[in-house]
Amino acid sequence: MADRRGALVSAASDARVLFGAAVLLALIVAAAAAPLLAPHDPLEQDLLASFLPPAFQAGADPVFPLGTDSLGRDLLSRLIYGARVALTVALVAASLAALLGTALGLIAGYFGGWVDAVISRLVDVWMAFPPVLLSIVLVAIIGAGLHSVIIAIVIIDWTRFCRVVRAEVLVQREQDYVASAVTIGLGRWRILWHEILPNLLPLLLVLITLEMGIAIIVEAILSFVGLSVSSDQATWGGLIQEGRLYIHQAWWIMVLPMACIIVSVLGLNALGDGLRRTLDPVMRR
Amino acid sequence: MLEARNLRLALPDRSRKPLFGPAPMTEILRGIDLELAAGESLGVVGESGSGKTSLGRTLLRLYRPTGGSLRFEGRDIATLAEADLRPLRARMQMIFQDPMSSLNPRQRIAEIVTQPLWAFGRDVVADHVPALLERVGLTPALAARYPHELSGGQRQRVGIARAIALQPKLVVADEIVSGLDVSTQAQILSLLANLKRDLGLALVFISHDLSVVRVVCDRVMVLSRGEVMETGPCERLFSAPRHPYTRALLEAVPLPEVDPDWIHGGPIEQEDNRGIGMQIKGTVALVTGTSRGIGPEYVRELAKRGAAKVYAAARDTTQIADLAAEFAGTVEAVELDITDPVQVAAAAERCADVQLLINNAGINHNTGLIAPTSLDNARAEMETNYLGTLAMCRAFAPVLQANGGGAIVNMLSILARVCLPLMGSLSASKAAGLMMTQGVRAELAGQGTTVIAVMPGAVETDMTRDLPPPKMPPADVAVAALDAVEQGEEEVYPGDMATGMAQGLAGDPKAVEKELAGILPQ
Amino acid sequence: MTVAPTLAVASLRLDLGHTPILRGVDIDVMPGEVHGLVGESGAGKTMVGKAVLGIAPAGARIRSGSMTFLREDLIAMPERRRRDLLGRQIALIPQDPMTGLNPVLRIDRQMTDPLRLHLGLDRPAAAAKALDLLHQVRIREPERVLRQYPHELSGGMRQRVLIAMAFSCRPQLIVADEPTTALDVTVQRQILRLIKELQETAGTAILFITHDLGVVSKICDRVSVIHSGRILESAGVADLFDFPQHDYTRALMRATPRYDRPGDLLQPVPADLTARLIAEAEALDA
Amino acid sequence: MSAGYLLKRLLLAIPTLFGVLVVVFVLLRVVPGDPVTMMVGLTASEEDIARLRELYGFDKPIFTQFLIYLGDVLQGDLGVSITRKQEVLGLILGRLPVTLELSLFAMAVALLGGMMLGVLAVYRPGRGGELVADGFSGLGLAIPDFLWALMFILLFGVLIPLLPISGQIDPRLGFEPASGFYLFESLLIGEFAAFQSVLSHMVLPAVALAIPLAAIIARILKSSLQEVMTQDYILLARARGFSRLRIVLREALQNALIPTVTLSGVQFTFLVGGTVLIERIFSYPGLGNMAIEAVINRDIPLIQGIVLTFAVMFIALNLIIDSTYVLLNPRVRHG
Repeated sequence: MADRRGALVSAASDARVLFGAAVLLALIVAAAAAPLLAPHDPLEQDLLASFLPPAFQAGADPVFPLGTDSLGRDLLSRLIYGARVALTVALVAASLAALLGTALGLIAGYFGGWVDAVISRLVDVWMAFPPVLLSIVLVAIIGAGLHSVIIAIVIIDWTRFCRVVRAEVLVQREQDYVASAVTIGLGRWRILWHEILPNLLPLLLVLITLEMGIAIIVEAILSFVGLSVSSDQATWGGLIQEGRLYIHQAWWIMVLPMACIIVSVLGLNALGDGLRRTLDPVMRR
Repeated sequence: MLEARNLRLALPDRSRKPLFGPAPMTEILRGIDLELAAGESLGVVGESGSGKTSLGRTLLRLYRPTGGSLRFEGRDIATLAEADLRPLRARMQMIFQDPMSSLNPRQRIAEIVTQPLWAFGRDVVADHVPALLERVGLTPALAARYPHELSGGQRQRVGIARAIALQPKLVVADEIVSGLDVSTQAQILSLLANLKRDLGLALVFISHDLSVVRVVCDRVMVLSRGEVMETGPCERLFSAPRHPYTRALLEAVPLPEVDPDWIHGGPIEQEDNRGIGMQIKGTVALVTGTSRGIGPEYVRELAKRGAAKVYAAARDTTQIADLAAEFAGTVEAVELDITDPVQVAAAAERCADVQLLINNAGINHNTGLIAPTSLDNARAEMETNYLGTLAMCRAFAPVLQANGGGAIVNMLSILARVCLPLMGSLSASKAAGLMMTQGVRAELAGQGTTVIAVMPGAVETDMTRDLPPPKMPPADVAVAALDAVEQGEEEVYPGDMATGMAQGLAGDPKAVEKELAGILPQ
Repeated sequence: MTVAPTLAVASLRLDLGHTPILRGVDIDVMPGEVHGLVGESGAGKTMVGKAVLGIAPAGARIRSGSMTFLREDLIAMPERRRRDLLGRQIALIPQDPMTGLNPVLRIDRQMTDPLRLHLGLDRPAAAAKALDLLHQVRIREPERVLRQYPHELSGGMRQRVLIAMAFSCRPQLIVADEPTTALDVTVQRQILRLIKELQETAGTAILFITHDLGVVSKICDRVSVIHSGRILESAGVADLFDFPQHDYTRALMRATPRYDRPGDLLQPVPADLTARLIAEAEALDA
Repeated sequence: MSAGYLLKRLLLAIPTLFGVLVVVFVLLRVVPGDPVTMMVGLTASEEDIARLRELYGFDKPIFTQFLIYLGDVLQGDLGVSITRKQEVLGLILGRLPVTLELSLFAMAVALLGGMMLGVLAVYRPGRGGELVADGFSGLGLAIPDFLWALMFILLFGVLIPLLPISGQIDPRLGFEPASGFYLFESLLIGEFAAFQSVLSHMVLPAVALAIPLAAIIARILKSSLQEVMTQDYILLARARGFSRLRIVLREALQNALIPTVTLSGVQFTFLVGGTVLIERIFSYPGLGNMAIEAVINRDIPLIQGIVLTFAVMFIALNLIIDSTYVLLNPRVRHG
């Protein structure tokens, strides 16, 4: 036990991990407690108070700390509710993509042969599509909405996991500990599950954190194009799209949600990077 | 207990995989016969590529043999399915070469060593782990550690503990000490010997190190390219090897004892056993005395052999204008009187890239010692032939050192070894040159400079016009001298006359002296 | 009259980060001598070689002591002068023939680059010299080998190429860092013989770093035994093997198996001896 | 071996291409519901729908439909755009040069920038060079191209209006290249005013596209260079008295580029894929911009055609990356 705690302590003392964990925690709190945190209803319009600047600028109204948008909706509240959408997409889409991709990657890498050939070819076909265009087309077909966004991300991004996991399994499969597991009579599934998979966990953890960042971006792109959740619901991408129209008169409508995305992705990347360095027992040496 | 007959193994060779279709199979084991009794230990030795590791893995059915039979405890396991093999695996275990790779980095030591027990449904009781660890000389406190926290020797002990956990009958140990230091290696070897004795293990011990095999094994099998070269009891095989390959292998082992002859014995891969001198091609040379005689021939021969640059030195460079023009771009004329210290120093500075110095300049007044003319002729010969050449050696020694050693060629004469009374004073100056050459050679050995004495007989030059034939063409002298440079020889006697006299001097120097004395016209 | 050593290392102390690696190393390599530096892994033997060549890893710091090459101070030497010496006067034969050659460059490029840099040869002259060098290390079909990439050569061939490169500028000193460890015994013997012959012909001094007492006994003239960054014993090769002075040297010999003496039981180096040596070494750090 | 390796890759591209066709077909005809309704919306009459069905062959069995589609594509017939009433192939070929030019320019910027930063980080480790490289690649990896694009619009379009943020060329110039390649052709025929205008319009979208790729290249190149710098042959090169710059550039760089190409190869395709959104943001009249319009207008033949075109571009790009890998790595070359 001492060792595992040691790993966590050393992970926690890594500045990147701390920063990333703080960002993730902030996202979770914002998403979970949105109704409590948000000063206004994100949909409440006040046309008299449209285009109010954030509190630190002249002409601001302290009721709207980060200003308002074109319809006079409170930006802070919209950003907080936007975090809800972003985090949901990030968590669900990344986990599902990881599940699908890892399963296929494990099977392809460990069993090889025609299974591997089929899966690898499937990945090749998938990789031949531009992900952004494909997700836009997919959502256009399935119809806008949170579910569609998640489905589109899973359908597109499982290959990221599949490729990396398959390559890593090929490496691990040749290690002598696998041969040793055969000599003590362990079955193939058991070796895959108990021997190889634990060695992939740090890698998977890193990939999932990175994928969460990607999912946030994809959701923003889809909202930006107007294909994500319904347009009256607050999303970061939707805000950016709206802000772009008023860029000359109210820069904050675009810049603030952009900052939210950038900080979230930076945090998740830092978390993944830090975990990679601290969690791997061999690298930790 | 274990018996293999004509065991064959072929694995796909991915490096030769064609565009389409499967990779061609490479024969790894070509019909191995092997038997092992309970409690016996067999060493398998071979060099890389001999198939020894594949043999170990095939014996444990990690690979499926492509031919032959393999019997374990009387049962043919060569083609047994994995499911049918599983019950047998409890009685045959393996210790791997690299414990870093063979121990799962995600599992604690306790888990690793008890894994075989629960894999075979045995009860794991609380004191199993400490008992196992103590059995292999590890403190039970290590049970909670991960493999990467252990030293190499400790990891290999864990590998051994895991292999003996099920109390197997057969253990295959594959190069288990090859990555370890001598002191750790000795510990692991004694541990293995003890375990083998106490547990009655049959052991297949695979190693490239014959000495290590000798410590552990009763019998030994020598493998090369997938075939058994020789097999026999250790006492016999190590003291009286029958197969030439075994003998070569044994002789190649450097035993820790001083034996100056060992290093020069043994086979040489390449037949071409020429000396290792200096390659003229690409080198920068300086030749003195290039206005006549052998000098121009040196320059031509150097150019012919691809010297990068040749400084042709002469007292009067107008005389070598033609030569410089003939090899424009390669040959550079240098004005140099070797008896003038200022000019010598200037040459060493100007020609700072010289790697090969050929001290060819010399004079010959063709005088005896007592009778004719004055002492001045003798003094002049000494001044040029001895002191001038020495001055060049002194000036250029640091140049050669800076350029990686290089070589000095001093043009002497066979008369350096014996006097021709017609040219007594010349002989004296050349003899002084020879001694000087030997001294310089000794002093410059440390900086890697080769110093060569060239001692031809009579050469067809204007200096020797008074001498009777036979006289050799000057070009031959240059060829012989440069051959010597390239072959790293230190003394060379170009021409039949010089060779003959050198042989005579080696046999009966007095007779040679008498013969030459007889040439003097009475 | 005394001859000056080609390489003189005196009281060299070196830290890697805050860990002492060398704790006062003294080695004199005389001209034309093969000087063995023998020790187990972690003893610091490779670091001595790297320090001499000035290629110690980042974080290595020389705390005190001196290193001189032909009376020139290697530590205080300006970078330009050091680079000028390296490769020309001092060369390295690395341990692993598989990683010692650049995998993406043909052999001729790898051999001719230093010749052109240090000897100022032009391209054809350097190529000719490279060809000759391959001849000297007895490589068959050197013309073909020059056009090949490292992965097309066997381990023994690669080590021959590396040896040819080390001797190419006729250096005064070669640091050979376990040059035969990765090779099969029969190939090892040929390579050792090759090194010895070239060394004898050229009169080069060699610092021969190895863990193998057998190899030391065959190729070295003098031997220094290193443990925990200290030289425990330094002697002529015959003296060392006939009359080992230090307990550790004796223990090392008793721990080395030999096929011709099955009767001698292997004796591991006693744990208390190792502990004592480490304690002594650490006492020096204070 | 090298020709064989590439040939094998080329042949493997055929099943991939076939798979792409299947996916493109299935995507837009099978899932979910009725493509015709999707195209014309819910307001169309029953007769209209039936007529369209017949026109597009949607009344035939699905397998037959696929065969017809396959046959058409192989003959270069990608159908007719519903909204623009023009041949899809012609529409695509008209826009393709614009996107190609933008992508190539962005790749060049990314390669140059990424490699310079990677080398700088290793040439001057632990000093300014490494810090700059690390900081850049950290930001470049976290911020996607479309956010860079929006920032550039804010910065260079609104706050400091230095560069144009919309379109491809100043329309007042009236420059219409015959080849469709604005940048190349204007340079070639010496229309420097046009060239300057095209270049200034291209800078912002190209840099936005290039930053993530440059960041990846810089990071991978740095770590592979660091790895290579610990190898024995580098020690040997140092022991031969080579200067550090020479060692990094002549001994280490090519070795480090091998993993860099392998690991960053897929990012080149991401860059090309990124043009879809970037062109939209900068109103750049390329293929990607047309793709989003097609999606918004539900112009199915046009969507199919564009997706197919991108897929072919990706496959071709992967082949080019493979050949670079072969060029860099003698092991594959001589295997």
